[in-house]
Amino acid sequence: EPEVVKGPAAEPDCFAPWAADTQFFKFPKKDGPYRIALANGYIANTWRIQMIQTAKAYAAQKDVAAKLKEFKVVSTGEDVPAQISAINNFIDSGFDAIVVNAQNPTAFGPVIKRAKEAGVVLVAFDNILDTKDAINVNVDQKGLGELWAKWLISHIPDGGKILEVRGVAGTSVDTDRHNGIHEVLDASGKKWDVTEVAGKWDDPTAQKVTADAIATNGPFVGITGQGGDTGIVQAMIDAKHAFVPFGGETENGFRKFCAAHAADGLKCSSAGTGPAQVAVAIKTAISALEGNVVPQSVKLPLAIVEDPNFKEGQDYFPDQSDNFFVGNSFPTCGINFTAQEIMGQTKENK
Amino acid sequence: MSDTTLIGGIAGRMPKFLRRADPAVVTAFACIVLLLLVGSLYSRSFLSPEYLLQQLKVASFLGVIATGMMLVILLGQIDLSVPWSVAVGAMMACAAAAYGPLGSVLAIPFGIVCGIAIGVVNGIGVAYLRIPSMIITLATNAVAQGLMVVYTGGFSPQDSATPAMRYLATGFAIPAVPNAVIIWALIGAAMVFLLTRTGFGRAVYGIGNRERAAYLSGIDTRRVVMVAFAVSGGLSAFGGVLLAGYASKAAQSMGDAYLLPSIAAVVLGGTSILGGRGSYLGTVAGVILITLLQSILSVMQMPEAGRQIVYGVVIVVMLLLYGRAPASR
Amino acid sequence: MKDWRYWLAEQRGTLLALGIFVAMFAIYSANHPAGFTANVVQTAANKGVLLAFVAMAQTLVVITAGIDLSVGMIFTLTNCLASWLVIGTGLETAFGVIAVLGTGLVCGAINGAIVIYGRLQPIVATIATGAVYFGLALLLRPFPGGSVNEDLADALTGRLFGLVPASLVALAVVVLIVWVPFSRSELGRAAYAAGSSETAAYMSGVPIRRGKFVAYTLAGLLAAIGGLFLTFFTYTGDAAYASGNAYTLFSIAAVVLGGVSLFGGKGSALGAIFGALAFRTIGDLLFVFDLDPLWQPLFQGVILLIAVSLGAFALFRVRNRLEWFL
Amino acid sequence: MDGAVPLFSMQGISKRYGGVRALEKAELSVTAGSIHAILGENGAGKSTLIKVMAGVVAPDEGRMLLDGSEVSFASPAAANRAGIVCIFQELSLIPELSVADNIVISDPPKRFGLIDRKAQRRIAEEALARAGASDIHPLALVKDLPLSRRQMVEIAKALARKPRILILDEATSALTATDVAKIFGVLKRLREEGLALLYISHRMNEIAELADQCTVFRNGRNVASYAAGSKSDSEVVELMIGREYSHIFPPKPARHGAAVPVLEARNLCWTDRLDNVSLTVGAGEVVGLGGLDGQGQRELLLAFFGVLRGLAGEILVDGKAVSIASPSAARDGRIGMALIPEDRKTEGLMLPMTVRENLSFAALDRLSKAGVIDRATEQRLIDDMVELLAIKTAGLDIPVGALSGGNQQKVVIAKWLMRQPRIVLLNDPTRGIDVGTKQELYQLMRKLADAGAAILFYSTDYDELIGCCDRVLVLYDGAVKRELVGAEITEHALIASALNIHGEGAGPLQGEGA
Ligand SMILES: Nc1ncnc2c1ncn2[C@@H]1O[C@H](COP(=O)(O)OP(=O)(O)OP(=O)(O)O)[C@@H](O)[C@H]1O
Ligand SMILES: Nc1ncnc2c1ncn2[C@@H]1O[C@H](COP(=O)(O)OP(=O)(O)OP(=O)(O)O)[C@@H](O)[C@H]1O
Ligand SMILES: [Mg+2]
Ligand SMILES: [Mg+2]
Repeated sequence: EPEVVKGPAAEPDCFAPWAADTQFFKFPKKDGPYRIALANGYIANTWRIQMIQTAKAYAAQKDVAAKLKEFKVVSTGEDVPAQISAINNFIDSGFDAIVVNAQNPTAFGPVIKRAKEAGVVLVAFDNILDTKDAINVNVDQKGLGELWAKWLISHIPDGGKILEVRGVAGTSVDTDRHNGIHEVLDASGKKWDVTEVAGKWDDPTAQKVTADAIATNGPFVGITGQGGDTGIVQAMIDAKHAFVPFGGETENGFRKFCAAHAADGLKCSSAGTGPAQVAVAIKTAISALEGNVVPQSVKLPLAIVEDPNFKEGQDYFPDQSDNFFVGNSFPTCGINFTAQEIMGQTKENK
Repeated sequence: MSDTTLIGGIAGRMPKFLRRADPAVVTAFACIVLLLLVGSLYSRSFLSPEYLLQQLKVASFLGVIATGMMLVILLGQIDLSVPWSVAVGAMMACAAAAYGPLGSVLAIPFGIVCGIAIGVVNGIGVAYLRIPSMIITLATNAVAQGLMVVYTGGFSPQDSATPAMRYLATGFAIPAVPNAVIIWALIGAAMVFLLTRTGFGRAVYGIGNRERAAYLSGIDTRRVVMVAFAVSGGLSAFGGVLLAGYASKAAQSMGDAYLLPSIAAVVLGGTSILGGRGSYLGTVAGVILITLLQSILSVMQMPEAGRQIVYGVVIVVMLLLYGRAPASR
Repeated sequence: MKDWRYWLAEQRGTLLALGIFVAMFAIYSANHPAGFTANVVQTAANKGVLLAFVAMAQTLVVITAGIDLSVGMIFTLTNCLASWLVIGTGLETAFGVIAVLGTGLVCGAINGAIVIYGRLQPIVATIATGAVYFGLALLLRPFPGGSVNEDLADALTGRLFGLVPASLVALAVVVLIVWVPFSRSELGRAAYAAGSSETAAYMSGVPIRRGKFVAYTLAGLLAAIGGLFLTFFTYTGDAAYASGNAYTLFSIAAVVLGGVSLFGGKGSALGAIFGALAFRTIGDLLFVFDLDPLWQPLFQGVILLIAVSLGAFALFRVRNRLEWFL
Repeated sequence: MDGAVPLFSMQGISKRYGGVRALEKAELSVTAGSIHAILGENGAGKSTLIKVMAGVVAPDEGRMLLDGSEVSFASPAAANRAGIVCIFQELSLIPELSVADNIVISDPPKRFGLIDRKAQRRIAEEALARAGASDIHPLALVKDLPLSRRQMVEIAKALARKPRILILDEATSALTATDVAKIFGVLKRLREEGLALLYISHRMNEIAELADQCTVFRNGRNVASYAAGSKSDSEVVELMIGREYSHIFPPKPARHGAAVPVLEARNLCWTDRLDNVSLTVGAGEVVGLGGLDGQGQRELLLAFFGVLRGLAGEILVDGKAVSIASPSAARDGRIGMALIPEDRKTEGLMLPMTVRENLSFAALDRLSKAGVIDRATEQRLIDDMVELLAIKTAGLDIPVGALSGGNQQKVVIAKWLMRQPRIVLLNDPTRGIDVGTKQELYQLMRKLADAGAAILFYSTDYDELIGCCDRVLVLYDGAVKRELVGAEITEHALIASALNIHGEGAGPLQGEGA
C-alpha cells in the first residue's frame, strides 16, 4: 500500500532513519481524526505500566487528542497468538493505525500481510517486528551493549574480570545487547574474563545471581547489567564488594545509587530508552496517516547519562519509585514527560 | 535469647529425629551434600562459609513461602496464587510505608494481612464453595495481579522497603547468621510445633488423608482448610516482604520465580502431593536442594538451555532415588 | 430413569462449558465493531484452537488423575522444532510434520514412563521434564525465528469455502482420529478407570499402566499438534518460557471449566475444548468493552473467578453434606 | 463329591508383611461343582489367601496347581484369564464408570477395535439379570448406587466373566436378607453348572445353608477341614477363635416403665428419604433400627449427627430442642453424640495415619489446652481404650490400615468412646467382623447402655437386632412402620414389618401414613 519514496522524512530530526539504506514510506493521506490502537502484550511490570500511562498521557495532550477519534489499548499477556488476534480484530474493526509492542518479533508475518491489504498503518516499538513492511521505531539494542562495553573499556585500564548480568534468555533484546558487549570487548585488545549470569531483567533475580557470582567468581573489576540493575548494586553493597564501573539501564533506583556512590567508584553509564518511546511510535503513526514521509525504520536516540552527570530531579528522582524508568524525553520529537505526568496520570483524571 | 533455647531444643531432639528419620529426608540431605561436592569440583568457593550462608539466606525466602505451600499440600490442595501473593505482600508493605511513621510501623503487618486476605478468598473458594484449589488459586492469582497493575498505574507507588524490612532480610541480630535464616528457623519451628503438637496439625493430616472421615469425626474441616490457605497466603506475603527487604524494594514480578520451585521443594522433601503425608524437615531439605541447584547452575558458565536441562534431569534423578511411590504388589 | 437422562447427567460438565462459551461468545460478537463476521470468527477460532489442543492434551492426563505441567513446554518445544522442519517441498514438509508429532509423542511417553514406571508424583515429575523440554526448545531457538511452509500454514489457519475456519475443521478431525478412538478403546477406559480408582481398576484386571501410558503419550501428541498450529499461526518458532507456562496454566483452567474432574476419572475432551474456547473468549471480551487498559487484567481475573465459581452453585443443591467430600 | 479331583489346590503358601505372618504354610484345595466355605476370625488370613489365588498378592513361598499343573499369576488379569474370578472384600468397582462399563471392564466386547457399547449393554443386562439385580440400570454410575446395590453389581461383574472358580470374600456383608436369598439361588445354580465356589463369610447361618465343604483358618494356617454339617456351630466357633465360646448376646436388663428420653425426634422429614420420623431413645436403652436396607435408616442417623441440610422437624436432647448443624456440634459437650459410621475405611479412619492418631482424632479438643495436645493425657486415654476394647495391634505407631478389619472397627468405636458420649449412633458396625469380636461389641454396647448412654443401632443382621435391642423401629420408605418391644422382636415380625406386610402378631402400627 504505502509508496516507497525518497527521504528525508517529514520531521527529519525526530524520524531519523535507522541506516543509510533505510526505505521511506509515504502512505495515502487519510482525513482525521483517526482511530488508533495500541496492542500491548505483557502488562504486569513497571516498564509496561509506565508505557501505557505514557501512551494515555500522550494521546490526551491537546494537539494529539485533536487528531484522534479513538485511542484504544489492549494488553493480551505473554501469549503471542492472543496479540496477533488482537491486531486482527483491530484491523477488522477498521482502525486506521495499530501500534504494537510485539511479544515476538518474527511472529507477525501473517498480520503484517493483512494490515497491508487493509491499508492499516502498523507501527512497532520496543520489541519491533522483523520485517520491511511495517514501520519500526527502533532502539539500537546492540548499540546499547556496545556503549556499555566501551564505557567499561575506557574505565578499566587493564582488563580483568567482568560480570555480565543478562536478561531473559531466548529474546532478541537479550541476544543483541549481549553480542554488542562481546564484540566491543573482544575488539578492545585487552584481556577480559566475563562471568555471565541470567538476571531476567528483574531486580531480586539479578540480585540473587549477582550475589552468587560475587561469592563464587568475584571480585570483579567491572559490571554490566541489562536490567535489574538496582538489585545488582544492592548485591554489591550487601557483599561489601568494591564499587566498580558499571554499564547499565535507566532505572531510577540504579541512577540513585550511581549518584550516591560515584565518589566511591560506582562510575556508571546509564543508558536505554524509556517507555516514552511509545509516544514516538504514536506520533509516527499519526504522521504516516497524514500522508507524511516516514522512514520504515526509525532510530530512537538513546537517553544516556554518564558519570559524573547525574542530576537530581532531571536524571533521577529521589522521591520516585526505584522501578521507574527515567529517560522519557525525546526533545527532537517534542516529547518530554515528567515522572509525575506519567505516573500521576490516572489520579488526576479521576 | 530464644534462639539459643531453640537450637538447644533441636539438638536435644536430634537422636529422636534420626531414629525416626524418613529415609527420603535422609537421602534428600545426602543429595545436598553431593550437590555441594559436585559444585566444589567447579569452584572451591562453593564450600566457603560465606557462600553457604548466603545460600541459606536466599533459601529462607523460598523456605518461608514453601512452608505455606506445604501446609496446603498436606491438605491435598495446592496454592497457585503464590506469585502474586508474594508480590502483593511486598508491594503493599512498601506502600504502607508511604503513610508516615505509623505506616512504616504497620508496613510489615499490613503486607502480611493483604496476603492473608488472598488466602482467605482461596480458602472460602476451596472450603466453602468446594472449587478445586488448583483453579480457584489460579483465578485469585489473576485477580491479585490485576489489582496490583491498577495500583501501580493509578497512584504514584512507594516501593522502597522500610529499614525494618531491610533489617529482617539482610541484617544480623546474631553475628554471622543472617536474620532471614533466623526468621525461617522460627517459622519452621512454629510449623513443626503446629503440625506435630496441636490439634490443628492433626486435623490437617487427617483432612489430607480422608476429609470425609475427618468431618465425621467432628472436625470443622472447612475452617481448617480456610485457615491453612490463609496461613499460606500470609506466609507467601511475608516471603514477599522479606524479598522486598532483600532487594530493598518491591516489584510486580517478584513472585514469579517462586511458584514452581516452592511446589518442587515441598515434593522433593517427601511430602505427598495427594496430602496427608510429609514432614517439615523434608521441606527444609527440598528448599535447600532447589536453592543450591539453581545457584550452582547459575554460576557455572552454562547457557540457559543447558541449565534448564540439567535442572530438570537432576530433579527427576533425585526423585527416582528416593521419591518413588511404593510398588503396588 | 430414562437412558437419555443418564446421558445428560454424564454430559453435564460438557454442556455447561458449551453454554458458558456460547453465552460469552454471543456477548463478544454482539458487541464487536465488525459484528459476527467470518473474519471475526476465524480470528477467534485460530486463537482458541491452540489452547483447545493443549487443553485436550491436559484432559487426557487429568483423566488418569494425573497432571501434566509440561504440556506448555512440549507445545513450545514442538513449535521451535516445527520452525526448522516444517518447510520446503511437500514431501519435506510432510516429513517435518511427522517428526514434530513424533517428538511430541516421545515427550509424552517420557512423562508417562517417569510417572508410571518411575512411580513419581506427576506434578513434580512434569515440572522437571518441562524444564528439560524448555531447555531443548531454547537450544533449537536461542532467539525467535525460523519459518514454516506458508502455503500449508495459510491453508490451515484460513477458511474453507470462505466461511468455515480451517482450524476448527482441523480440531474436529483431531477429535475424530485421536479423542474418539481413545475414549472408546479399552485403553481409554483403562485410563478412566485408573483415574477413578486405581486399586479397584487393578483388582479388576484393567491394564492400568498401559492405559495411563497411552494417555500421557497421546497428551504429548496433542500438545505437539498445538505446537504445530502455533507455528502455522505465527510462521516462527519461539522458545518463550512465560508463554509456555501460561499455556500450561490456561490448560488447567480450560479443563476445569470444561467439567473435567481434577480428581480423575471424569470428563471429556469435548468439554475441555469448550472450556478452552470459553477461556479464550474471556480475553476477547476486553476487546469489545471499553475498559481502562490498566483495569483489563483485573477484569479478566474477576471474570475467571466468576466462571470457576459457577460450578459452586451445584453446592446449594447438596442436601447431604457428605457429598462435599466425594 | 468325594473322590473328585481337586480343580485347584494351594500348597505351603506363606506370606509375610514385615513382621506379620498373614499366611503360614496354608493349604487349600477346591473341587468343581461344590461350595467351599472359609472361616476364621478377623486377620486369620482369609483375604490374603484368596488375594494370592487371584493374583493380587505375590506369595513368599508355596505353589498353586490348576488342573494338576503348577501356575502362578502375575496380576489379577492373569488369574482371570485362568478362570479365577474374585469378588473382593473391598469392592473393586470403579465409581466414576457406569454399571455396564464395570461389568465388562476386564474384557469389553469390541467392534473394529473399539468398545461395542450395544454389546456391552446386552452383556451387562444379562449379567444383572442372572444375579437377580435387574432393577439396576446399566447406565447408572456406580458411585450413585448404595453399597448394597454395588455388591450386586460386583456379583454380576464376576458372573459376566464366566469363571471356573468364583471367590466371594464377604460379598454379602452389606446385603439384606432378600438380596442374600437371591444371591444364594444364583450360587446354587452355579454349583450345579459345575463351578467351584469359595465362600468367605462371618455369618454362620449363611455358611450352614450354602457350604458343602468348610475350612477354618487361624493365625494364617488352616486348622481344620470338614464336610459341612459335620460340626456344631459352637464347635466351629471354638475352632476359629481357639477358645471356648458361649452366650453371644449379653442378657437384656428388665425394663420398668419408660426410660428418661435423652434423644428424641419429632416429625423429621428430609427430601424423599425421611418421612415424618418420630422416635425417642431413653437413657440406658438400646433402640434398634430395622427394615430392608436403604429405607432411610442411614439418613436418619446422619440427620441426628448434623450432616443433612434442609431437615424439617425437631430434634430434642434431654427434652430441649437443639439444632445440630455439623458433626462438630453433635459431638459437643452438651449434646455428646457419637456416630460409628457405615464404612470404616472412608468414613471412620484415616488408613495411612497411625493407630494413635486415629484413636485420639475425635477427642483432640478435649485433650488440648489452647490447641496444644497434652500428650500425657492422650497416651493415658489411648492406653485405656486399647485395654477396654482389647485392640490387637503391633504398636500404636503403625498405620491403622495395617490392622485387621475387626480391629480397625474397634479403633473406630474406641475413638468415639474416648469422648464418653451420651448418645451413640451405630451404623451397621459389625459388618465383616468375626464372631468373637462381635460378641465383645455387643457386650460393650450393653455396658455403655447400662452406664446411661442412649444407643440407636442400625444393623442389617436381624439376629443382632433381636439379641441386642430393647426396642426395634422398623423403617419402610423413610417412615417408621412398626415398633417392636421386648419379646415382640422376632425374626418373623422383623421380616414381616420390613416388607410392610401385616402378619399375625403384628403390633400396633406407628405413624399416620400406614
Ligand atoms: N498389606 C498388608 N500389610 C500388612 N499386613 C497385612 C497386609 N495384608 C494383610 N496383613 C495382615 O495379615 C493378616 C491377615 O489378614 P487378612 O486380611 O488375610 O485377614 P482376614 O482373614 O481376611 O480377616 P477378616 O476376617 O478381617 O477379613 C492380618 O494380621 C493383617 O494385619
Ligand atoms: N495401607 C495398608 N498398609 C498395611 N496393611 C494394609 C493396608 N491396607 C490394607 N492392609 C491390610 O490388608 C488386609 C486386607 O485388607 P482388608 O480390607 O481385606 O482388611 P480385613 O482385615 O480383611 O478387613 P475386614 O474386617 O473388613 O474383613 C487388612 O487386613 C490389612 O491388614
Ligand atoms: Mg478379609
Ligand atoms: Mg477382613
